[in-house]
Amino acid sequence: MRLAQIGDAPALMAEFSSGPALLAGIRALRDAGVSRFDAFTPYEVAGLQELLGLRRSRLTWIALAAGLAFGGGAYLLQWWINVIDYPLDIGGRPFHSAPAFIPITFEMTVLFASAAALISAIVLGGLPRLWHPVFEIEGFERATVDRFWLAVGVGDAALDRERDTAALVAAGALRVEWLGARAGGRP
Amino acid sequence: MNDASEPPDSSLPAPGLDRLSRRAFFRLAGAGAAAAGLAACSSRPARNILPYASQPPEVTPGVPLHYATALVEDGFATGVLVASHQGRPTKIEGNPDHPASLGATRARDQAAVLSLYDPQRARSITDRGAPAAWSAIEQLLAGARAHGGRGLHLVLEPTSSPLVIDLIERIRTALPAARLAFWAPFAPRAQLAGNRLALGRALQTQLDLRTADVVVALDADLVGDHPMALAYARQIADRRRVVDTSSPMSRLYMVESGYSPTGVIADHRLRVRPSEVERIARALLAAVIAQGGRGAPAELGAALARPAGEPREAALIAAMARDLTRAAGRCAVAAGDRQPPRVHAIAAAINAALGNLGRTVAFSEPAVFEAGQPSHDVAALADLVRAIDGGEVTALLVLGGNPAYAAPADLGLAAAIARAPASLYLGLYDNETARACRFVVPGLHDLEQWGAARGYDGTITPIQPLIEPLFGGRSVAAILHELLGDPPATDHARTQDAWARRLPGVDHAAALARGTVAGSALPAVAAEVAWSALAAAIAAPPAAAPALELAIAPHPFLHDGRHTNNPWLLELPEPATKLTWDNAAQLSPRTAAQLGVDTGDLLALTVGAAAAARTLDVPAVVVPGHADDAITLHAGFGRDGGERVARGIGADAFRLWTTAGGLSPAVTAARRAGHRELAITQVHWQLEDRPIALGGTLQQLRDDAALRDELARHRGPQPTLLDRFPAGFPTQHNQWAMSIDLTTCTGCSACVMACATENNTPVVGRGSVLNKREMHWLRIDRYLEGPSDDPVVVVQPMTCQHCENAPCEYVCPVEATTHSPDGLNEMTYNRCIGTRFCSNNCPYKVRRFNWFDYKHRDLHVLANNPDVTVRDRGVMEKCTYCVQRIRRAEIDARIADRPIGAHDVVTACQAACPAQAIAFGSITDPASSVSEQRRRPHSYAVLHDQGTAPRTRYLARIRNPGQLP
Amino acid sequence: MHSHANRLADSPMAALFPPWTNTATRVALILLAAAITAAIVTPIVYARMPFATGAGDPLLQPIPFDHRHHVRDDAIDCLYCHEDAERGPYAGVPAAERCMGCHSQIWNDSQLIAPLRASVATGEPIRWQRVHSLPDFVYFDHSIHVNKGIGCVSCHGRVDQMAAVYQVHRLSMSWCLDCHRDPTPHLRPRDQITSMTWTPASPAETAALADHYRPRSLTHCSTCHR
Amino acid sequence: MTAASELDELLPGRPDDAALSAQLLSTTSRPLTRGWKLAFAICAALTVMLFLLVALTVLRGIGMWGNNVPVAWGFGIINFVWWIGIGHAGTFISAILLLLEQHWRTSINRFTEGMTLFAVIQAGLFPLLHLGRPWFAYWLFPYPAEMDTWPQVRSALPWDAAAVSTYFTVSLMFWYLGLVPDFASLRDHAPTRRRRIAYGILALGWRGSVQQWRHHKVAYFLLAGFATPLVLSVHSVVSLDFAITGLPGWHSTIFPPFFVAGAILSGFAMVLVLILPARRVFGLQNVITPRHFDAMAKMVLITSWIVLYSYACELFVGWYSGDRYEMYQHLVNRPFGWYAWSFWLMLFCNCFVTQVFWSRRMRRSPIALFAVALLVNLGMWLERFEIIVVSLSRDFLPSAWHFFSPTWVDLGILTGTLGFFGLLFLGFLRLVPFVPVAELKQMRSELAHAPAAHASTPAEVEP
Repeated sequence: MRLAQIGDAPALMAEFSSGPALLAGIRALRDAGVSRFDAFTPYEVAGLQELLGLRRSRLTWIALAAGLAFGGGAYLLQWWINVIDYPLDIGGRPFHSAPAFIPITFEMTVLFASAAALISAIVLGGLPRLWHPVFEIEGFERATVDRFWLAVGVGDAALDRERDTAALVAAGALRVEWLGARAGGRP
Repeated sequence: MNDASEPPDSSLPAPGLDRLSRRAFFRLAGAGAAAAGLAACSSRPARNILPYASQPPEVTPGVPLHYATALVEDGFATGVLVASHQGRPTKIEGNPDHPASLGATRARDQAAVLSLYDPQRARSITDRGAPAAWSAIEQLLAGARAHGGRGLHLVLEPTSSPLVIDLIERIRTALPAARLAFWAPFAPRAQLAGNRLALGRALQTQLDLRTADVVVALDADLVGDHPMALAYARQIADRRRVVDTSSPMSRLYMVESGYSPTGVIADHRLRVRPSEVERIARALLAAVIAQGGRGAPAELGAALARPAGEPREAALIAAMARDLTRAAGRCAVAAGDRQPPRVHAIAAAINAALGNLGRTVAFSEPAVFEAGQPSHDVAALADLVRAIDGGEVTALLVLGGNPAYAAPADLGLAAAIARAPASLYLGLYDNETARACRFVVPGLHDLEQWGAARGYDGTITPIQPLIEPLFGGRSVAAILHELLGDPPATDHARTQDAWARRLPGVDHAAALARGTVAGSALPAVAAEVAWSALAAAIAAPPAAAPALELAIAPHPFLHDGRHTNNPWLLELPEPATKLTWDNAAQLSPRTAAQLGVDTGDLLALTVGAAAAARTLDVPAVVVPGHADDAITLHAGFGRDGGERVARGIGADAFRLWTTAGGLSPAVTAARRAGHRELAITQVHWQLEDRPIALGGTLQQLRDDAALRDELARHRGPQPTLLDRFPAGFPTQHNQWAMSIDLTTCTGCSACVMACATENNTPVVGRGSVLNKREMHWLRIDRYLEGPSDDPVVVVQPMTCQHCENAPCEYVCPVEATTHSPDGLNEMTYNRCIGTRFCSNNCPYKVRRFNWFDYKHRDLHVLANNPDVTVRDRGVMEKCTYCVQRIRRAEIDARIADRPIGAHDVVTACQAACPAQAIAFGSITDPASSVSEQRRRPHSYAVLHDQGTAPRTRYLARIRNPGQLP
Repeated sequence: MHSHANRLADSPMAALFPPWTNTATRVALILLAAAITAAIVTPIVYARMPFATGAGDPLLQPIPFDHRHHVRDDAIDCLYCHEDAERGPYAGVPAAERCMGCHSQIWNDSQLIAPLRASVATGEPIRWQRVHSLPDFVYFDHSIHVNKGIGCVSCHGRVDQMAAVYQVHRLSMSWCLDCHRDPTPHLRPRDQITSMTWTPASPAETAALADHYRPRSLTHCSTCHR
Repeated sequence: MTAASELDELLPGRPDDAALSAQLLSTTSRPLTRGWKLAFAICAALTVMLFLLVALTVLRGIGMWGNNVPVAWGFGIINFVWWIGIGHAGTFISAILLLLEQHWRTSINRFTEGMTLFAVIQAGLFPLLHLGRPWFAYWLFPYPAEMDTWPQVRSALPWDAAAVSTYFTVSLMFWYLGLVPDFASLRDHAPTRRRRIAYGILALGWRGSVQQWRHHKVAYFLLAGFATPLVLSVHSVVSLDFAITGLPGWHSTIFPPFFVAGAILSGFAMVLVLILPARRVFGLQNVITPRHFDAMAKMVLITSWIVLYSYACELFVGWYSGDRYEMYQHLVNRPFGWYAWSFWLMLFCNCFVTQVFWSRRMRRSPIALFAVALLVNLGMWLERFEIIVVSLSRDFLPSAWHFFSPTWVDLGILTGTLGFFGLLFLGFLRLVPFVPVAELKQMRSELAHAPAAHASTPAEVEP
């Protein structure tokens, strides 16, 4: 079972009224052999990521790397300025005044780790992308309020449109829509 | 609510010098390459280079030349050296060869350059305010010349110039009917009259304090307000410098009412009202005679003897007499000019009785022409008024001075002058006298004219111009020549001619180069006290003191008001009160309590009674240590002329000066509704038991290990995490340091003014001073110790201490303040963004911030030192140890391939100090005076416990009080 | 408008943004990033460019004085005219009288030197355009540099090849510091100060010069700022 | 407390997703009330005044303020520290309470984050404005200058610049990240097309996909994790502006925790001052409940005790140090000096008034909360006055002591920042859903589906 993102391949879109209903829909199709899903929910649905077998985001490591790189860079810059480039006698303090270099090092670590986290969250989430095929589905706008949409079988050879539509309805879908391939443009 | 948001004082000169006159000035000044010199003053780069058309051989652009000349006040010359940047005088230093300077200057001497460039000086000849031509003056003078000078009256300032005297004598001969009066309100008159009482002749007292072990000053501010103050300050300081625990030290007694600089350094100070000084003097004479005074008739002593007064007073008089008698021949008693002639006579008698005459005290003919004669008296002015009212005056020439303002008010001189049919005023300003006169001719500043004058000791001092007259003014001599109908000639030619006639055999050029005529001091006159005449003169006991008396005193900086338009001097804190931009009635805490006033509350002072009563509203200022039941009020304020800076500030003390009451009249004071916020720069006067201004007595320094240990603690090693000099203290560079001697410092503030002139320190105005925004890099702190009504004062020059571990440096976020390898705490103005963090972290609070654009405006910019950056608004500044002088000396030494000499770097404050209380040099040179002073037992660092390792150290204030019997 | 809080507005049928907006967004973001970078980098670069430092810009002088002619052809030493360079802070521009020393004899009737004759006659200075203008707040002293072995050419360039003098170097603080941090390579013998072509014959000669002058690395602030 | 009862306290009536969205998103599109317009007009006028006074200060010089030497820092730095402190509650609530899984934070976190941002904007004005030459403020940042000069990083001011700008940036990013899903809601449901486009751009194309929520959640927690040391560090760094000096009254190792506690105290007080009227005006009694007030009042009480403890420590250490300058500062100058009134008023506001929150009734009384919160804000301003002005007015050399008094420009700028802050806040209330809709819905969903609660909440059975 894996996550598949809509974009290039056709998919079945099913509308559910709650998170648990959505999870039930996935379980029903999984039994039918469909393995590729995506979901669009107004808030995070507990258990969804686990059900789709997603591991923890690697965003943490990106943030860590950025924080260390820029924090270390900040310290090195301070050292280079004060020891190498233009050493000046400042109140009799040592050129390499390590304790005084720490606050900026810390702040730069946090700043760039945070920026990396934000940018990664946006980019890894496939954003910015103002238009997306799912926005063409009538009623999709409730995905940001109280409806939970499931996309089934994106690029999945096992997808059987009629069978799976029936299965989704049986699992509690309020509505099932066919989302054509991207080549079709706006349906 | 704070009104600090007021802009810099609007009374300061505003921009507005028109283009034409600025250009005219440059042409006149011959400052062809001025652009190069001025480049440093502007934040905008100069666009043009203007080379000389013909470069004077002595000029190297950027390198100032020094010329010797003199500044004259009340007829007495102080020799100075003036630095000129390509024809632009910028800085005044004392002339070491001149006996009245010895290299030092007074605060007001330093400020003279700003007066020179005062844009509010009189600029053109006027006739009742309307522009007039010189021909009108020629006509007036030609008319005055007729009939042998009948109806012609002249009022001059006292003069000692041989050249002017020559002219006066010619006038006396050619125009015998002309009447002359000489007037300066604070010219010394009582001393001459007193000596006439004691010696039979109006002689001038010449003190030589170099050998005086004991000095008693009877209301005589020897180191502050005296034509010879600079020399006396040096002489007294030389006898009081503590080098080690075995150093001898003279003893100084001061009897006075206000708290003068002499009172500050005195070992014993007796505060009495001015009128009581005579009582003290009489008792002292009696005691000296009783202890075996030479030549003095014992019966005189018996006649003066009186029941002992208040115990402390009696004890002090006994101690003075004891010390004086022990040091007979090596002591001196001096009386101040505010005292009546009888006190001067008594002082002369005491000196005679102690055998001081010919040793520490000598007499000479007066240096000033006709001093002590009737032409110098108030009566001469009264005669003039009578003559005007009698219609006898056809032409009145007032040449210099400002008698319409600075004379007894009941004379009605201003109104009388205005009634004179034809009158001419020659002076620097459109002042009160100018406004009373019909014609006004712009006068010449001392730095603009040729001439000569005598110092107080009589030394002839040539005067030469540093610059062409800025506003086409004329000298007194030029007017007198015109009056005599002399053919036209330049001032220079006339000066040389008169010099050759009056001083034959004295080379003018050589005198100009040296600044003095060697050996021209007036010789001592043999004089003896005529005891019987003296006894008769002082037979009557002094009149009973009034309930409250007033002392109208010359202002320490403005003198009689002649400098009141100089904003530098107005903003210089008056030493006793730290008051700026105002005068106020100084009174003791007890008298203030009795009158129900505190500092700033308004008092109505009334002199005279009934119809003749004169009242003046003036704010009170409480001065601990002032005599009770007495008020001191400085003259020079309440000006009503055309000087825009001076106008309308303070109260005119001269309005309480009557011919009957004199300068120390009985007065009544009453609290008035109202309060004036006084711009006083110090609000807290106690040390709060902090190790800042340390001190003790000579006896303690010798015998008291506790004091020596305490002082040693304040200079010893401090625990620190900082490895300041890992490779040992640097010895290859100079390491600059300063040492300031609190024992000899009088608080006269000459150093403050010298610093301001050298370093382009701006003036901020009264409003900004009220909000503690004054800009002086160097200030004189004043601390009071002991009882609040009679405290001992310690003054402490406080400026950047150039800490080795400077707290200001590490908090600057932009490296605007850093440390140089030679130990300077550098301030890079152009890097400063104005966080003011450095000021907050400076324990000495010596940093100054440009809250507004305080730069000099208008012509005043010409007083700027081109070697020092003029700071913009929004930047911090502070003492640099005169880094421009250090770097100049460094460059000169490096070029000459020699080490910097011990006297190559002299800071501006150091140069100005008459007491030589400031030493500066490198501590890597063990022989330098600063190194030597740091080894003395009473050297210490202020706030040593803060670990700042200041480079400036102080020598503790050591006093030498005697046992009181 | 919604007056009731518990109803949401309906969405129109089609998607709010057409597909091209995705590309447009990316382009806009790239442009934004480029603009921010440019805003920071441009002034940093600009400050070093000749039109900011004034380098390379010959100014129109009141007299078209040609240094090539005077220095190269006539072999007049720099210090003949700029004599104050040895003893004062300013090298100085010669007084008109100095120029007239020669020009009263040669080219004395040229129209080109009419301003010179006027200056001598009236005493009014010639208004030369300042070419070498150091940054504000700097106190530069020619005498110490000249006396300690820094040649004219080091700062002023090959004046002998200039028809009209222009500024060669940036004359900025970092440029000064380049030399102040390590003056030794710029030293020359005292008698070669005004030479436009002198170069050290060997490293040993430079070492000997360093030994002679003992130059100091002066980078603290009050060296130049007071 | 069970999840269900907590939910009932935090979200009485348990409105469903659609109702919540409709209610909370509607704050951006309701007609403008007269009260709001009036408040906005006043704030706009004050903002105009602020910028006029700023222009005056820049044109004429910093002397327009009352500062002098010795009191070289005055209202500018007081206001800076005060506003920065106010900002702290926002990050504290949104980040630290998030990490501590305090559900009550959800309804108010965006509100307080907004407050943080706008307070930091006010604060950020002052380090710039108080400079003598603000146009050179960029010298505080390292760039390859033609002068070869660099910032001097031993000073606390570059630390400040780094800390405050980092704090602002991270707060802004955190705030924005949380807003993206709600912007998407508004893109889909705002009443006009123009607004939808605007919100749509801000939403970046958010569609709530699994991948987006996955990274969003991690990033959100990461930012919360980063913001936590940050919120502690910012006021610590601000306190170092004082603590690294040698000035009696500043030179103190207690400053960082003392400042952080004070900051949180003033921040919570400001949240209360703002949220009480906002809740009433926008009818949010069901999402911002007495339970929230109770928690915030307890925070005020706790931090007020920490602050009192810090004051006591300062006094004690001042005495215990044996240092004559410290002793004078703490035992003489502050309690009995020229500005003794400010010391006692500060103690009253920050430490004594807050004791009413021992009472549960008081903790839940909007009037009591509002009154105490106002006094605490005054008291915290006075605390900074005490530290900055009172310490500087009398330091080492008695000769240099001098008073400080503000000018009308000082007072005008302080008032102006209140207006500017209000302006930004009023705009924020209109333009952005100030209760986080998606988060609240998720909280509701999680609490409702929590195992213990599940059986007893039939309401949660889907229709």
